[in-house]
Amino acid sequence: DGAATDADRPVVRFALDWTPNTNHTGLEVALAQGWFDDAGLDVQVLPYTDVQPDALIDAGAAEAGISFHGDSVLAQAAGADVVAVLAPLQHWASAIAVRADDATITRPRDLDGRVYAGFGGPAEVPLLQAVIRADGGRGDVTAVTLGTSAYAALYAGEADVAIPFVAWEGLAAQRVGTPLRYFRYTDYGFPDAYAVLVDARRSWVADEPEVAAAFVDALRRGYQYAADHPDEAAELLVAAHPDAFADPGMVVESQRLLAAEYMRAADGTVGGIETAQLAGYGDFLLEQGLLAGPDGDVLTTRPDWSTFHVDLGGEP
Amino acid sequence: MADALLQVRDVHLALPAADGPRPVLAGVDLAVPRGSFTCVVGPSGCGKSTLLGVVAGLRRPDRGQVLLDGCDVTGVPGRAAWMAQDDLLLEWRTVLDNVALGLEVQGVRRRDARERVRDLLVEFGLADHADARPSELSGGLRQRAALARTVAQGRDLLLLDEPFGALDALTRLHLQRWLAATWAQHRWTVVMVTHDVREAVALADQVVRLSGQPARVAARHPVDDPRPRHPTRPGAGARAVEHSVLTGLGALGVADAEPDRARHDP
Amino acid sequence: MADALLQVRDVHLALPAADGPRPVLAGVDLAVPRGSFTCVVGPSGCGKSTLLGVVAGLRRPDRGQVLLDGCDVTGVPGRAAWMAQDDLLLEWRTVLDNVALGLEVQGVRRRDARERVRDLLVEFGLADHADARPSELSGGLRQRAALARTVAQGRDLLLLDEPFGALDALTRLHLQRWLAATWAQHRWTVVMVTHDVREAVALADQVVRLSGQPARVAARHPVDDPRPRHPTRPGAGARAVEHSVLTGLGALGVADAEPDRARHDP
Amino acid sequence: MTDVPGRALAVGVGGLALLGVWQVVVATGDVAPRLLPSPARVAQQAWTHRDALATHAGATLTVTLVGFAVSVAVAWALAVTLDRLPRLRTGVVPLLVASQTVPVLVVAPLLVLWFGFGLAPKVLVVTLVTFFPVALGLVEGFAAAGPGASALLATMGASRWQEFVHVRLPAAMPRFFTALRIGVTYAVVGAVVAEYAGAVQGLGTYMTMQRAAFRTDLVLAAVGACAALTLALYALTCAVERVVVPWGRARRVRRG
Amino acid sequence: MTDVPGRALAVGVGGLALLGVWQVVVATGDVAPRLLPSPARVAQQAWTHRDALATHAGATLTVTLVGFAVSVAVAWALAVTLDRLPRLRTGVVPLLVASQTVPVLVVAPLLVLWFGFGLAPKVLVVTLVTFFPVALGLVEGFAAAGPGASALLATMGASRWQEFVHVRLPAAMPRFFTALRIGVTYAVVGAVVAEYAGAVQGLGTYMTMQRAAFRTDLVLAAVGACAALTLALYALTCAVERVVVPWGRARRVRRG
Ligand SMILES: Nc1ncnc2c1ncn2[C@@H]1O[C@H](COP(=O)(O)OP(=O)(O)OP(=O)(O)O)[C@@H](O)[C@H]1O
Ligand SMILES: Nc1ncnc2c1ncn2[C@@H]1O[C@H](COP(=O)(O)OP(=O)(O)OP(=O)(O)O)[C@@H](O)[C@H]1O
Ligand SMILES: Cc1ncc(C[n+]2csc(CCO)c2C)c(N)n1
Ligand SMILES: [Mg+2]
Ligand SMILES: [Mg+2]
Repeated sequence: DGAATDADRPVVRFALDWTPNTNHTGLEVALAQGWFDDAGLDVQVLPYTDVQPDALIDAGAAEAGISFHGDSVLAQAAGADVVAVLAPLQHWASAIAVRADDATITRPRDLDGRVYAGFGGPAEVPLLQAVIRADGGRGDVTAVTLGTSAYAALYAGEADVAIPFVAWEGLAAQRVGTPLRYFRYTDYGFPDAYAVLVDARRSWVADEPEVAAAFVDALRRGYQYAADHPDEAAELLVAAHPDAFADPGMVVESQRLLAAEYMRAADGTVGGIETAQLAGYGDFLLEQGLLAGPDGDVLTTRPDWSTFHVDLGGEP
Repeated sequence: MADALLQVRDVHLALPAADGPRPVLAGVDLAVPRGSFTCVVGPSGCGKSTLLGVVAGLRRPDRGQVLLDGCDVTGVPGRAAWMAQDDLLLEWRTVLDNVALGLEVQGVRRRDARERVRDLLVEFGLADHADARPSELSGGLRQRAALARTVAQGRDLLLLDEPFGALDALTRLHLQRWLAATWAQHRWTVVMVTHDVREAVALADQVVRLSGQPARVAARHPVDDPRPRHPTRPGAGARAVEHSVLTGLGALGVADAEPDRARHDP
Repeated sequence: MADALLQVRDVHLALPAADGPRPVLAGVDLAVPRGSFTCVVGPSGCGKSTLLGVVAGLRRPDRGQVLLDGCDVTGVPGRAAWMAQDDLLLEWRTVLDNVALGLEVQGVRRRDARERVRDLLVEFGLADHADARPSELSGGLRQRAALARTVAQGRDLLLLDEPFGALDALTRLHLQRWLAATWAQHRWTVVMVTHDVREAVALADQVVRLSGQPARVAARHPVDDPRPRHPTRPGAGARAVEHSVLTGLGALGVADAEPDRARHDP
Repeated sequence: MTDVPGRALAVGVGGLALLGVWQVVVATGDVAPRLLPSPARVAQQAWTHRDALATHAGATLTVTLVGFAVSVAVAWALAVTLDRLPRLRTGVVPLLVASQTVPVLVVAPLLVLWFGFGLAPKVLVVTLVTFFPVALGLVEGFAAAGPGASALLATMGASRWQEFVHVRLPAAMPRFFTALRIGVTYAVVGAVVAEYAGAVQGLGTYMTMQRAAFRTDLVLAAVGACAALTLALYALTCAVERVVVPWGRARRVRRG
Repeated sequence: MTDVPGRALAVGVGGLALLGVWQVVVATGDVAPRLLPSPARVAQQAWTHRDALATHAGATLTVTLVGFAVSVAVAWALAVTLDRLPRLRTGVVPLLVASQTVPVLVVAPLLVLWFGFGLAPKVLVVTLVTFFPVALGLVEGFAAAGPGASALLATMGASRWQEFVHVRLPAAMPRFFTALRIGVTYAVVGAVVAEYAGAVQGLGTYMTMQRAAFRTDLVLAAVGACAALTLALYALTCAVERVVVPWGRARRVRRG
């Protein structure tokens, strides 16, 4: 592996959204398998911080990172120098969740007057309200901005509802004996969406298309492997972070769940982004008046969603 | 001495110094009759202030006792009004409030306490400075304020550490006379440290001379001149005592020697 | 007076008080010949220390001038060694280091400065306390340390504010003599505030008496007695001056009056 | 007192100079406004969103004031207790120090989990952040009273309480106010941290939300609101000090 | 000096009492260990993960020390400048206060954006958090030197620099050390906050990871490590003070 020691290899800094979890498996696989090295890239994974990956990429502190459907659209509308390049999860993998042992909340409209534990994102409450209203409720929830302790607040009973990843927090809750009850957006009139996206700096993609393409290709292969070989991929993830997981068994189970239900598009492919699906949730945000342009004014005209992602080629 | 109000018995005390504890008082005995006026003299740094602190109950001696009215009050303050050598005026109180402090501590309401000390301020030449902060006073004014605060407490026993050291001749005379007269009127008991031997013999019933380092009582001189006395024109008895105290201190010997060859021998 | 080293011309100064600025100096004139010894006396609180501060350049008068060697040095400190009435010992320095401070400021290396002041400590009876902190000193020891620090600066002009006020008779005598002898030897010019008139006439070439509030020069008394003098046995000239100064201060009048009816009139 | 306008002027000039530099840097350099908007833009946006800012600032102010009041009360109780029980002091002060080392950032979320989203956990955070400097200032202030004044009071037959009231208390005032100034500065920061950990309203929450929306200008507007709050409280302590500690800046002249 | 063992004993007893109460509460009450594990469990887990804890604590210590050193240097430079230019002081101090009101929590991420993941942003955060109390303590300490001593030095013909060295500097020492103690306490917290915002290693990073993994016991173990670090640094400043300010606690006896 002569290329691996070459100091002149282009550096790709990659920003994370959260502590290690199965949304990152493809990245860890590509790292562990040496696929980035093979592509002549020096991929440096930045530690998880309080800063959103999109902000880091936009500021030039990273070339690429993990983002979410809503966050990516919001950032791009605001003029951030980012663009979506890969969709590790092809379906909506987060859901509105309450404690399963809370018999007073059995459907979204029961959430009226309740406390939502969230992250302060602009789309969270409108999304929640839309679901409640679709179920015939009024949609008056109290939003508490909690960040990383949102789920703990739900478990502790301080909050009534949160938005976890079904295959991560949901599974963890189940395995410690406090299972959750979910309300899926798609059951209340929403189109499907990409739960997780990989964003890259738009100017970087433009300036160094070969490097960007090589990177995205290797990363997609990682996610492909994770979808094809969940057990092995989960092991690689655990091996990469020996201290991080109290329950390695859960990592395997989570990866299996992702591989089975979330990672593949309808045609079985991994990683691709379709403008139509990107536009679905994007239009919801636009209609809610949640998208602001670079000058801070609310967007009123529909953006060209096809410019919000680039397909850098590579084998699907 | 059975009727002595205050008795100091064989008091020993060492104070910390750079090279370990240094004995300052080494067996001091003292008897102060009720209603008497005692002056303490001695070389600078010999332990006069320290002794006064022991009598005031502020310092517990290493050995020995302080008896007041026959009761052991060693190390127990609060029985006597004490005036420190440095004035200890509280910077956060005006002159008036500093003087009224003792009464306030005794539970007198602030307004009443102020009212009651106003006359004293006039007497002490402090009326113009009643609302001044201590930092705005001259040295002599500070000392007068401290003395006024001490007598304002209305105690029977006064312990005064060089109360007139910073005063000019006139103010000093005036306050000496005021003290002598008030003492006589109230039958206070006064123990006063001074370095002015003439002042001592003019005011005291007995002058106690301490010897230097460590301090012991070197001599006791009764002064029997009739009162009222003239501080600037001492009587025959006072002159004799003044002479023997000065001789004891070594001050006359030096004064008589050849000026330029004189040497201080502590 | 053309050859006066120091001239104070028509100095006026008001200081802030609770009820607005209060005039303290009101047209003070003073001439101090080179190599002479001047003593300043006056009622407590009249403005002696304030005047010394003006001379030292620490306070700028509202009006008037201070001339040194013919140069205007009004409000410019650093020409004279000044000893404050409160000793201003620096708590963070030992006695030795306090005394050596002036030399250090003049650029002498710390070790050398210490070496050079050791003899002075012995002379001032401070040798035993060289390593003590000021907080561990008696009042008299503090005063001696402050005086030693002032003379250790080796200046030609000394401004001393009651340098012997806290000293016992013997130490006081000793240091008065030491000062008189050293002054004569070095031809220092000394301006000294004191409230002891006998001390003033024993040491001074001229005694300047200030009147009270606001202060003016009320009288100037040359003292022509030959030197060396005996502080405790003043000559005829000195006795005459002492009498007239005391009379001027009002102290003799009070002393002669009926003791119990005497009142202080400022 | 007379120099209050002069002082205000100096502050104004200093502040404007800083803002000027910032405006010029943003205008000339090519800094993306998403990263660093110009002060003019921040001001303009702050004005547009003044209602939201005022609401959130009000919530933060409430938390700050209640929390700091509790904090000062706790600090006093503690400092007085420690002053009277010097034995306890040697044992407790290090524990207080240790209590400060617990990062609020870690504790704040736990407090929210234990006490919910009401005022309680936020007040607790503000108290935790600020009681220590205030208590330490008081403890050291009490100790700063010279032994002489205490001895004097003892000879007057003063009770420990009287000695405290007449000597230790006034002697502690200058340091107390220094500590109060440090404390009040951290109180606002503490409130914001508490809101970060979980709150419905407040400048901390507002910042989180605007950060997530890529509205750096509004984040900075909220930072400005924080600064204004703190400065106001700081000025208040200075004013109170001038009333309570008149001897501190008494008609002072150079001595001699 | 002789009471150092007694003091250590007092601290030990106090600390143990606190831990005892905690253990009993956890043992008797039904607190979920995810919310509040027992101290015994925390200790045991800390021992198991001692290598990881030591590595992270080492990283935090480095940030703390470098940051605090910079902070103290900045505080000195600033305080000395302000002391010599009183005009400047009235204008600048409020700006410093304002600088403190900018929540680090908000700024730390921005610093990461601007300076990346190296030492620089963390050192900056620690400096920002701690220079203010230290500088304020120094400024007020310099001002605490009485006018008399300065006047004395003036008559000695001392330069402003000499006056500073011989009077204002030593007079400021007691307050400086009080401020240093407050500062060093916040330095560790600052380092942890900085690591929260973005770091490869350090107790803050460790806490984030363990919190996300619901390992409250290890979070608390890291908090314990923080506390130990801070106490050690606090004790160090006390020791230094004893050497530098010998007159502060000179052979003191009650006066009279
Ligand atoms: N810092 C100050 N602020 C306001 N007034 C002051 C200040 N210092 C002194 N004074 C006032 O000025 C007057 C003169 O004071 P000064 O110290 O010069 O007197 P003095 O003649 O030296 O008295 P003493 O013999 O008592 O030392 C006094 O009335 C005093 O109260
Ligand atoms: N706090 C202290 N710590 C250590 N030593 C002290 C302390 N106070 C006084 N001393 C020492 O004890 C001795 C006696 O001091 P004291 O103040 O009693 O003397 P004094 O007779 O009052 O002298 P003076 O006439 O100068 O006031 C001195 O040598 C002094 O240095
Ligand atoms: C594993 C994992 N869990 C939670 C979050 C937090 N989070 C941030 S945005 C978002 C979706 C809703 O916008 C969620 C759940 C995360 N990043 N990764
Ligand atoms: Mg004495
Ligand atoms: Mg004077």
